Formats: sequence, structure tokens, C-alpha cells
Amino acid sequence: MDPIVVVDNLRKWFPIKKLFFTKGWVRAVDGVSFIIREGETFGLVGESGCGKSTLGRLIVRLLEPTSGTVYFEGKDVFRLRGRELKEFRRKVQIVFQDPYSSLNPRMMVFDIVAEAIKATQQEIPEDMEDYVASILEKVGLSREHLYRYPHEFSGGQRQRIAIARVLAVRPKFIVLDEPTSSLDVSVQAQILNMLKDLQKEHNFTYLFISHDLAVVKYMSHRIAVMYLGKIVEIAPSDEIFEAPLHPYTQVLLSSIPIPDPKIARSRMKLRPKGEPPSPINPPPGCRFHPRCPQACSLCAREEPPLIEIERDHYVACWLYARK
Amino acid sequence: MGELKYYLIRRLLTFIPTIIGVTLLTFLIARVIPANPAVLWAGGIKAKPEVVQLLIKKYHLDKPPHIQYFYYLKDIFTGHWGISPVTHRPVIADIATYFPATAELALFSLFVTIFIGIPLGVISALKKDTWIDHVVRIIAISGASMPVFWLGIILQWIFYYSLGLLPATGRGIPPRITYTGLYLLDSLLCGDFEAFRSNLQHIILPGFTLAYPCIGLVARITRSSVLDVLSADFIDYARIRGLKPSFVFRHVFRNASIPIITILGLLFGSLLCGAVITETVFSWPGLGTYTVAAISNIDYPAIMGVTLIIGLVYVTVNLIVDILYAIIDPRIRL
Amino acid sequence: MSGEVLLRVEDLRVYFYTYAGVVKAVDGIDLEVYRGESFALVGETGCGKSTVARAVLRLIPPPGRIVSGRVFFEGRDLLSLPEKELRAIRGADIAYICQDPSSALDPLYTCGYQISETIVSHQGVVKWRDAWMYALKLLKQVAIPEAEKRIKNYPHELSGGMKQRVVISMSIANRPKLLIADEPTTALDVTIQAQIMDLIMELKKLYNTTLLLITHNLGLVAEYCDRVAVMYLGKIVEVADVYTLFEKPLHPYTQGLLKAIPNPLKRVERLYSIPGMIPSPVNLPPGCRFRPRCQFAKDICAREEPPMIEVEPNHYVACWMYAKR
Amino acid sequence: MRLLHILHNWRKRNRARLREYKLMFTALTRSPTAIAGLVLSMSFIILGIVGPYIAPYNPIEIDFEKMHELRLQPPSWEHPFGTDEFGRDLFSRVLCGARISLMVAIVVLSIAIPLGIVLGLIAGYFGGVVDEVIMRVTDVFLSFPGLILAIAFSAAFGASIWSAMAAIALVWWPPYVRVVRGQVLQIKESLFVEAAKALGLNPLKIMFRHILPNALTPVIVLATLDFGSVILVAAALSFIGLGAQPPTPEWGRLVADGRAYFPEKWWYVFFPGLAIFLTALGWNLLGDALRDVLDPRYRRRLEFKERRGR
Repeated sequence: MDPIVVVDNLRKWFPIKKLFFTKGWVRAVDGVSFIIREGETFGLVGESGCGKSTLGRLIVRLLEPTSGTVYFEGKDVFRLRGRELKEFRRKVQIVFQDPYSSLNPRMMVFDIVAEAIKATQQEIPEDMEDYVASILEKVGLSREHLYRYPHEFSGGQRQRIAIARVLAVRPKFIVLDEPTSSLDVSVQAQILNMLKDLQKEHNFTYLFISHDLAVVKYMSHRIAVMYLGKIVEIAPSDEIFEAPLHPYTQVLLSSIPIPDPKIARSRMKLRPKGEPPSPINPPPGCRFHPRCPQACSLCAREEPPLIEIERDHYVACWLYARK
Repeated sequence: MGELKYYLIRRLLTFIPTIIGVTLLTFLIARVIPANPAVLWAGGIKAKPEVVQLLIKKYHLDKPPHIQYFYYLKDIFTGHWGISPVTHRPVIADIATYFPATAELALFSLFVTIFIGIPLGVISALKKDTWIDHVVRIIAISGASMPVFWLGIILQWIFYYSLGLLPATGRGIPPRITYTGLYLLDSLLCGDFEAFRSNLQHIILPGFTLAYPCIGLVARITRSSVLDVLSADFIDYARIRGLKPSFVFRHVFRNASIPIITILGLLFGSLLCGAVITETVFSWPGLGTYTVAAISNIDYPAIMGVTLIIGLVYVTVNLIVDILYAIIDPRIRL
Repeated sequence: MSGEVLLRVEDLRVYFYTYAGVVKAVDGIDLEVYRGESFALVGETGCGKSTVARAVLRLIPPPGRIVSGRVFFEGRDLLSLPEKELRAIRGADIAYICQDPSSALDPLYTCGYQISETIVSHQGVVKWRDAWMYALKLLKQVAIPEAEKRIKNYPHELSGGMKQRVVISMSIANRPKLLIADEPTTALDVTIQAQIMDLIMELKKLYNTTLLLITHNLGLVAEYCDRVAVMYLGKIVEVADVYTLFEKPLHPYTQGLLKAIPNPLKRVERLYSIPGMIPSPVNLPPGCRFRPRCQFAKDICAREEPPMIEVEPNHYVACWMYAKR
Repeated sequence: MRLLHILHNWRKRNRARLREYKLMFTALTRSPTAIAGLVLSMSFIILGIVGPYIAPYNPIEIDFEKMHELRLQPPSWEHPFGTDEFGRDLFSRVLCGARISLMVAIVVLSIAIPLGIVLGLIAGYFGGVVDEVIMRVTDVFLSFPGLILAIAFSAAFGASIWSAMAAIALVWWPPYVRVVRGQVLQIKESLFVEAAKALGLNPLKIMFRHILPNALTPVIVLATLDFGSVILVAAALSFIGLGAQPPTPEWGRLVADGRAYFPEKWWYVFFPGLAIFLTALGWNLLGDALRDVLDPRYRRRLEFKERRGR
């Protein structure tokens, strides 16, 4: 399978202004590289503030990077202008976390979806109403929902509308930024299954961003683990659960509660020390070293490179790198 | 406390551009907008040509605007606010004479507003959606709709002409010794109770007239901020923790005071302004009466002087409010 | 698994009289929590689990009202206690850890002050100085680094996890007999969640407290609790000990819920999803509340509410599949 | 047939919108104060338009022959509000004053509001240096209480009703910049704006289709309240001698003129002042009601009530 998205040493630093001077930088994304292959779901997991949402926004070019770049289908995303940019917008879309804020409260469902069509498609369907209705049916809504306002829907239904808006664009690649984290368990399962079905039907490529490892595991083929603006491990999803290499991944895995009392109580419990440091002045060397149970002196000094240990399994940790 | 100090320094630093902005705006109105500022400053069309020439020289009106502004700033800070073509006295001296009366009236109204408005607001928050709440709402709306000059006249009609209870115009007798120029305060300080009584009688009508629109406003703000705080999670949690009622009250009071202080700062400005109108009705010998006289005599330096002083006072009051704010709310200090 | 009953809830009903109609948030539930255990109340958003916790403390905000029921705590009915005696129990015998520590702390006061006032409120004549020293000790106990510095911090200067530690330190300040934790980790990250849950369990052991955990996260239940009650739309549908519940769930809702959560350690091709949506809690249909989404629904489910029956020892379920009629 | 079909389609498409409007209307006519506000403000507009045509007497011209016998008459059937010192009918003068106040309010607000909205949109949406410049200028204007600045401006322009309007308009826009900017800053962070950007919509479309409609609610409320406030300030300016000059029958001016004969000829002061008060009251009541009506939560509540009532 060919890579469809290539992220190359991407950085995004946000300035912290005090009075008129820049006092420091929030290093939200700090040198990240990976590829996403056509047709796969690439999971990106990490705790809040690790920069995963910023990364998602960079990839769809809602933000401009500080340095580094993203290639989509071989083209540098941040150099696209005019028609090429329009083409990119048609092929790449994003679904957001909060379905309560992602729909304009003053627009009816029909207008929301039709706007997406008018903005991105060259051929405008003759009977827009029928077309929009057909898209709504794909996401489990019906024609009678066309002329209603977002407030008339529940959270799960709103997320369906947001997905319909993306479907209307007929993209190839979709960034799913925590699409179910504000929904209840039973609704979450519905949406996740629907996303899986849609992927099969339209051959979408997904970047699935979440803090919930279990959900990411269910959805993804490969998973990247992010910590404080850096990717610490990338592996196929089964492998990351069966044989996690990075101490942070291990800690993360043993921190998620398992819905099975027997396993939950018999497994080993690893806990990180303290809390994640602020991304404003991240610790030198490996960013996880102050909390790492296995840190050594080298970890405090030098940043470990992301290296391939096995086929498709990358890790950034001095335990595995030779120096 | 380090943060607070840092905040104060920063806030004082932003005070400087604000003052420059204020002087710049008054400069624009005084020198740039009028078609022929020299004539205006000399007292209008009736002014003698030689006086006009003298003023052009004195205020450097023949120079380009930025140089004029430089001299204007210099004059302001050295106290040369112009000479009134009507009284032939320095404007700043006139303002110094009239200002205490206005300050007294505005402060009195502020106290009336606070002591009536805040309790009313608290009551209507606690008795939400009852008749008291509705009455307070009506007071607020009618206050916002009231032409104060008309209200003043009506009150004079009732309390002076009809009932003969209170004097309609002027200020009370001056106390034996004046320290601040605020007669009420001074008469208390020197123990001159006759003067105090007379001043209190005189200030009630104009003070209440001026305060009326503000009382309702303060009551409404108080009501909504008390309601906000009461529904806040931390108050809920304070009850869950089984705190003593007096402790819970402390949380409510401190949090609700923030928006109230903000609005009081803004109100002081509108009280100063409202005083201009109210004083006219009650012949209160303050800046307002002075301004209106200046308007009818085309005494332009006087008008600009009053504008500048009110602007400066207002900016300073806002500075004080911001500082109070930072003392109460640690989040602001960042 | 039976011992001394610490908390008994009988036929509790809490209704909210809203513009939309009467919301029966809690509609006749019975519960027993034993001394020393950790008991979980599980359910999705809006099922009324938090309302139960609030009702135990008799702190239901208007337009809500406790319509009926009794809540016995150590044999005393909290719902008929005079306000003053109840206040003495709140925060002392029964402590509460809330969902969002950021909004639970007053932004205008230091953490130290807020912990101290909790102590002063309950322990008669305590000097503020002593209370402050005790607060410092508590902060150290909940493993806050640099406690001497943190005690003078305002809430906005602390991270979410730290704030939750401060809230926990308040809740244990008066050595409670019952600790109600209402979604204590929902606002926190996974690793912090694990730390906080560990801390709560450790303190529970140390103070020999009973824990009532309210959560939507079945993982937490599996990991930390002894017994579980599952709630759906204001009713308890199933009560059992954790092992039994996860191994042999009886109620169709419990079964669906367990199949709908992804288990990261198992390979699942397709999650089960409970069809339909949670209906509006206003004007509920008669009969079983889960009927519209239930694949086993029978005629009787639409007509009559299923009673709570003990299918096997200490395993209760409210479903017509198991009730004899 | 075809027309019917189109109509049917239109209704189907706009059912939700119509329901929304209907709800707004029911909400607006719900409380007696709201109805009072609606009636007062609407009758003010109507009188402002037709006032001069229905006035029984000429409001400006003086009948010198009858001046002495008509001078300062108390209210009667012939002259419901009495007459002034030149024997003119005060009822007619107050009636014609409505048009002046209406004109002042419309002129001032139609300068200040668009200016404030545009500046606020630009400052909030683009941020950075543009925002900094716009907000500093706004702040300078807000460093003065509005009325005193209006006095200074209109003194600089010379006393006339036009200069008063210009002066008021000049001090009236800054609050709108503040309000709109605050709203824009908030809405800009909304995910629906991000979604619109991801669709590649241009900034103008995003500003006017996605941001502005959601930012307008407080502006509408503020504008309604300001309709009354502008009238009050204009009257105050005229009262102290700036603004309208005789013989214009401006309300504030009438009160000022009538003071000389107060309290014996009380009607001279009383009726023009009452007109100002009632007009401002109408707009304030309306604004207060609109605040509720435009709040979607309030409307939802009402919707449920209506449904339950049925």
C-alpha cells in the first residue's frame, strides 16, 4: 500500500506573549515524522495536551507549521495555492470532537451539508435535496431531518450530521479528532461501527485521534503513541498491545482500566511518577525521563531517535537504541 | 504577592498610553476639528482680531499639528489649560473652584446607589421571580428610561413647591472650616452640625435624581451576579463539605463583588456626566453649571477643560477599579 | 458478602420539575452499601446516578425534589434529619469527591484556606493555625509534591490532577465513614486517573472508609469495586458482585453495555451496539424502560414494570425474563 | 398548481424557521411588559412618521394676532397639552417632536452600528496589529464617559441638531466594537468555523455566513436599548443648549424652555418630558424582552410549555 500522507519532521510552536514580548513557546508538536498508508486507519493516541489535536489540524492545514511539512499524495501541503489547495480541501476532511460546537446553530441540516457540496464539488447535483437526503441516509438519518436545526438532535445524531458533511465532500482522507469522546458508550459503538462501514464502502484512509487506547485499538491498523509533542512509538495495533516497547506505552497500557475484573486485578500495575510536565519548557533529553521508571543518565541528556526495531515497529527510547 | 506587584507595574505602564490617548482626543476636538480654532478659543465670532492673533501665537496654532500637540501636552502638564474669554480667569482655577461641589454630588450619589442598589439586588436574587424581583426590574428599566433633567424638575415640584420639605436649588451653607471642599465631609470634620444639616437637605434631591438611573442598574447587576455565584459548582461543593453558613456566605460575597465593582467604576463616570445635567436643574454650583454657562457664552476653553478633567478622573477611577479587581481575583494577576 | 449495612436507600424518588415536564431522574430505587466495601453505581449520562449521590446528602438543586424515600446512614434517616445535624454529617461522616475539581474550588481562595475551612467547620473550636498545619499534613498525604508551596497556591495555579488531590484531601479531612466519589476521574487523563484511583483506594484502606463510586466507566468498576449496581433511566436494573456481573450479566442492558465497550486486550472485529437512543426521561412509557431498545422484549414488558428479583444469592435483576408471572 | 407546489415546498423547507419565528413572536407577546414595550415603541415610530400630518395646529408658526390670549393656556379639550409662551399648541409641538427624536435615533444608530460591527468583525477575526490598532482607538473613546465627549464634539461643531447627531454618532460606536469583537473571538474558536475553513470557504463567507449571524444577538438587544438611550442623550444635549435650536420642537428643548414658567405652567415641562420618558421606556422594555426572546434556551422552554399546554 502506498503512503498517502507523509509527515516530515513537523513542528508547531505557539508563542506565549506577555505584554509585547514573546516569553516562551508552547511546543505542541515538536519534530514528528510518520507515514499513513492508503486505505488504513492510523491511530494517534496520547493524553490531553500532548499535541495530538494540533497535529491533526496541521495535517488538514487548519494551522501553519513552525517548520517541517506534510506531503499529501506527494505534494507539499503548505505550498498549495489556488486550485491545488481547493483540490486538497476536497480530498482531505476532518471530523471534530465536540458535535455541539461543530455545527453552526443558525443553519439547518440541509444548508450545512449543501454548503459543503457547493464549496468543494465541481458538479453541483441537479436535485440537491435528493442528494443531501441520500447522504443523510448513509449516516443513519433520514429525509425528514433535512430541514431541522442542530439543536433538535442528540449528541450522537449531531456527530452523524458532522460525518454527513464530510461524506458530502467525497474525500479520500479523513482526520477523526476524538469523534466519540463526548458520547456515551452505547452511542459510541454505533458511531465507531458506522465509521468502519463507511471506510469499507468508500475506501477512506483515516487518521484516528483519541485519548482512549481501547477505542483506538478497535479502530486502527497501526498506532502511534504521542507524549509531549513527540511520537514515542509506532507499531501495528496488535503488536503495541501485546509487546509494547516504550516505557510510556507500557505505563499507559497498564493505566487503562480493563472491563474484566479477573484480568484487571491480576495484571501488573505500572504507574508513571508525577504528572506530565508543561509543554512550555519540556525537559531536555527524553521527555518522559522524569517520570520513567527505567530512566538512566543518558535519557536526561540526549533525545532518543525514533528507530525501527522490527518491521513496522518504531520506538524512541535509549533502552533499544545503541549509542 | 510577587504576581500582584508585577500586575500593578504592568497596569500602571498601560496607564501612560491611555493618558496620551485621552489628551490626543481632547487635542483633536480642541484644535483640529473646529474650522477656526483660534476664533473659537477667543470666544467666538465676537472676538477681537488682535486677541485671535495673540492666541495663535500663544497656542502655536500656526504650527503643524504634531508640534501643536507637543505644546498642548506641555501646557496640560504645567497647568496652563487656557484662559476663559468670559471670566478672564485661568480655566484650571475655575475647575478647581467648581470641582469639589461636583465631586461631592457624584460621591453622594454613588453612596446612595450602593446602599440602595446592592441590597435591592441581593433581595431580588434571593426572591427570584417574586413580586419584589419584578418591582426591582421595573425600577431598573424606568431608571434607564428617565430623562434626569425632567425627573429633577418633577422632584422639585413635589418636594419643594408642593410639600415644602426640601430646598430646590443651590448648595447648603459652607462649614466653618473647609478641608476638602466636600461640604458634607468638612462640616462633620469640624463638627459644624448646622452646616451638615443644611448641606444634607440640599444634596438629597439632586443626589437622588442623579442616582436614580444607577440604582436599578446596580440592582440588576447585583442580582445576576449573586444568582451566578449561587449556581456555581464551588458553592454547591461548599455545602457538600458541610461548611458553616457564614463560610459559605463569604464565598458568595467575594465572588459576587467582582462584577459589581466593575460596574461601579463605570457608573462613577456616568455620575460625573449626569452631574452636568442635574446641576443645571438644581443650580448646584459645580462643573455642570459651569459647563452649561460656558456653552451659552461660547466659552470653548472652559468646555475643553471640563472634558479633559472628567476624562482624567474617569481613567483614574478605572485604574483604581482594575487594581481592586486584581486584589480580589488572583486569576487577573497573571 | 454481607456485613453491617452502612447506607440503606429505600424507595428513593427524585423528580425534577422542569419546563419540559417532570423528569423522573431517580424513580424508586433501593440500595444497600455495606461497611468497608467499595460499591459502584454505574450508568450512562442522565441515568440518575449522580442524583442518587446528591439525594443521599439531601442536596438536590431546584427544580428537583426528593419526592419520597428514606436514606438510612448508620440507622438515622438523613432525609428527615434537621438541617443543622445534616450539615454536621456532610463533609464529616459522608464526604464527597466531585467530577470536576476545577469548578469545585473557589478561584478566589488558596487551597490551604479551603481545606482549613472544611476542618474548622466541623471540628468545633479549632484554631486556624492548627487547621492550616493539618491541611499541610493532608496535602502531603495525598502526595502533592512541595506541599508547603502548594498550600498557598490558588486553584488556577494547579493542574487538574493536583486539584483533584486537593479535593480528595478535603474529603478525608474529617475521617469520613462513607466516601462518595462521583466520577472522580472523568476530567482527567488515563495515567492521572490511575494514580488518583490508586490514591483513593489507598486512603480508603488507611481510614477504613466505605466507598461509593459513581461512574460510567465499567473498566474502573472492574478494577476497583466489590459490588455493582447498574442504572438505566432512573431505575436500578441489576445488582451483583463484580465478578458475577462481568461474567454472567443477566439484564439485556447490562449485557449490551458490556459488549459495547471495546476491551483493549481482546481482539474484537465488531462491537455490539445497543440499538436506538436513550429516550427522553420525560413522559416515560409504562412497563420496562429498556423495552424499546431490548431485543428480548415481550408483551408484558410494555405493560408492567419488572420487579427486582434475586436470581441467585446476592444477584438481583429487574427483568421479566427472570421473573415468574 | 405549480405555484401551489412551490409554496408547499417552501413551507416544508422553512418549517423549522417558521416555527422559530412563531416562537419568538409568542415569546415577545407573552409578558405584559413586553407588550407595553412593543406598543410604546411602535406607536413612537408611527407618530414619528405621521405626526406632522395629524397635528391639529402648526407646531412652529406663531399666530401673532391671537398670541396674547392663547399664551400659556392650561390643558383643555382644544389644547390637550396646553400652549407655550407664543400661544402654540404644545400637543402639536410634542407630536412633531417625535419625528426629530426618531430621526436622531435612526441617523445615529445607522452610523454607529454598522461602523461598530465592521470594526469589531475585523478586529476579532484578523487579530494581531489590526486588532491592536482598532482596540486602542476604541479604548481611547471609552476612556471618556459618552455624554461629556458628545458635549465637547457638538460644541466643536457648533450648536445645531445635526452637529448633535454627528457628535452622538461619534461617541456611540465603541461599545459595539467591543461587543462584536468579544463575540467574534468566542465564535472564531467554534469548531463549525474550523469546519468551514477545512471546506476552503473564503474569509468573507466565513465572517458573514458563520460568524456574524451568531454574533448578532447581543447587538440587536443593545441596539434596541440604545434607541432609547440615544433619544435621552439627544434630549439632554438640547436641554443644556447644544443640539436643537428654537423653534424646532425638540423634546429636550421644550423642557428647557418650559422651565422658565415652572411650576405655575407645569404642563409646559410635564408633557414633553413625559414623551421622552415613555419613548425611552418603550425601547427599554422591548430590549429587555428581546434579551429573553433571542436566548434560545428561553425559547426552548416556551416551546415545551406550548406543547404541554395543548
